[in-house]
Amino acid sequence: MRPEQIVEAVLFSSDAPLRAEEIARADESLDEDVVERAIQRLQGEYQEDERAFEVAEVAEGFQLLTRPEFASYLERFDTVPRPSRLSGPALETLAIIAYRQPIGRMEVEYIRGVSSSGVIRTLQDRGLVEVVGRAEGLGRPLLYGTTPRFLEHFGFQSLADLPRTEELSVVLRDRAPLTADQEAPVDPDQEELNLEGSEESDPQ
Amino acid sequence: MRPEQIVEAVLFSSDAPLRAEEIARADESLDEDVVERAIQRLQGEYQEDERAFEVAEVAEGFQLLTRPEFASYLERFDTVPRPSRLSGPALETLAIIAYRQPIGRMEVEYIRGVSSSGVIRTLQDRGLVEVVGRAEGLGRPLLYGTTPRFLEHFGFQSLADLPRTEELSVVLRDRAPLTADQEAPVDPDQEELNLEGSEESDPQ
Amino acid sequence: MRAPPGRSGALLPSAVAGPGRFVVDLDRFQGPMDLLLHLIREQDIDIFDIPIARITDQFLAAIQEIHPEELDSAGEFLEMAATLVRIKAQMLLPRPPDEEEEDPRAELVRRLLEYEQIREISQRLEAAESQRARRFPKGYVPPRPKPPLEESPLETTWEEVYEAALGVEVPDPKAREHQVTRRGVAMEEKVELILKMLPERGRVEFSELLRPWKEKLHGVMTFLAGLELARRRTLRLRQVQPFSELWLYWRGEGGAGSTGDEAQDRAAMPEEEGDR
Repeated sequence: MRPEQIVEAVLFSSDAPLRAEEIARADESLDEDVVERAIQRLQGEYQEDERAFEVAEVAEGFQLLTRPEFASYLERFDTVPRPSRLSGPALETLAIIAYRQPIGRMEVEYIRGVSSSGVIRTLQDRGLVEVVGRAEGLGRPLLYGTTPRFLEHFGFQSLADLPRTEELSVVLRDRAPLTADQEAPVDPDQEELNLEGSEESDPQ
Repeated sequence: MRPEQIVEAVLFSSDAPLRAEEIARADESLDEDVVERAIQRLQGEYQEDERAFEVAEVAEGFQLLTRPEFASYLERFDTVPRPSRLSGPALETLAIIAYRQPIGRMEVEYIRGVSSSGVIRTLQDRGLVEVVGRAEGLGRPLLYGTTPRFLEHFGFQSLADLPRTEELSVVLRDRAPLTADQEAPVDPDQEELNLEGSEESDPQ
Repeated sequence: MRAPPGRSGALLPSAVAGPGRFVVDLDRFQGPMDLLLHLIREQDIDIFDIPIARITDQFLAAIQEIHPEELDSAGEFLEMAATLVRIKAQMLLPRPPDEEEEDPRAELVRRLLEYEQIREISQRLEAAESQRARRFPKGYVPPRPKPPLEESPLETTWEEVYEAALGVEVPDPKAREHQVTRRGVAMEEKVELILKMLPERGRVEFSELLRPWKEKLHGVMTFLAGLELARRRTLRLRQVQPFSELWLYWRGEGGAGSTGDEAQDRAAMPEEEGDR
């Protein structure tokens, strides 16, 4: 391998700028001088061949970057949003918020058993979830609910259309209270009773 | 700007494969054909100039990748992100989903003999597998299939690049459950005969 | 760390600990199919004519090694054991004279071959993966303005959300208790702490409240608790000058007792149902 090729490979695949002596570690055949001469030759080749990229020298070392005059193409290219999908944690969090809204972050975390502020933020950024109010009481925590975009995306007329079949855990089906001292309701009658207490406002 | 330059700039500033029509969005002067011709010319230039990278055809798109012979130089660099490898169970589950898609969780579990919902979820989170529909019948179970990201991970251009079942040392009979008139062969020669009938579906 | 599939044949010297008895390290198997295939391939058994009694015995012997705490995966091994025992019993029954009857082993053979094929495919996939890993993509991609997430089309279907919903279970309060207290309820704890110390002492230094803890979060939560209690007029915050010590002064009465109870109630559970 020629030094230029090794240097090019390293600069190409590195995710941070590298100083000449760092690049030299790639191979015994390299030292700082050899690397710097190789970079100069690469610079020359790129210019001569009218490549769209160049070796840029930044504070921390060398880096391959597209030349500034291509920025406009890349920006345009980027404005086409690429379709994406929700991760497993996001799906779970969205399901909990959809079924138990309005719901605070701490309750989501209690049900999931893991910290969830990042996931909730993502769902907010995606416009699927929004702050719908504040709970009474200490610290008046924010309450989250689903957005009209949520209904639209999943093709529901209203939240009443969310399927509430027996397959669902009572946590989602019935908004059973989650206190530590109360057992999760097993008996349907008891569930009924518990529900009486939670007169949460209709989230619509 | 020449089309090659624009295409190069776009490929250079993407960390994932791009299809020709995606690249064409960068400028009005481009369309799919122009992009593909430009890629061919770039290919030729990189080869002639002995660049350390090439335009690879991956996941039905194009991506700049270093040539394999530089791997040993790059593997030791902290700043070069190492590709992540899948676990044994993940590979096994992916193999089943890739060849039998669309396939439900229960069928995956029957083939593997172990519960697989966690592995499938992980594969989904990594974007290697996605829900592609629902089966008919009881409970309408979800069906899974592979994603473009799956092709990308293994460097396949399309599902046609998967090893063909005929090339495998283990050959299967038709997947239809054995009927009473098909006796399990005892004699190895007879096995051959029965295997003739194997209509193993092509993984398309 | 990763166990490449299909290594069983090569990597597992199945030491014979007695006549016909295999000692098998179960951790190395991905499941009952893997183990069964190993037993068959290791002994060069014709897969189409499995000596079911012998294999069943060996399988049962192998799974006796399963630790009770691994009961999760044990279930899968036991299920296979049950299948083997059932086939063994069927083999003992006199075959009906009409030859149409299927060999009891047929379905098992089909499954084993299918599994073996999948294992071979996953080896091929692994090879492809390591080939691919020798080629590196562009390392640094300059950040460019991303369109807002909200505008990017979402491919997620309701089926996926619902599937996630089906996975949600009633949380076990015992399992959750310590996590919840450690994380979010810290502020309620601080309220309790303040209400415990303040009435009898009249005033207390902020730093004293923090003394037992090092993490920043305790400071934040104690401060928030102080603000909340000040808002409720339970106490007064006083600081002589910026960056000097912060003092908390008891304002007397002010329903301290009831607040205390309330705080205690809430500490047991997350906010949402707090106002029932």
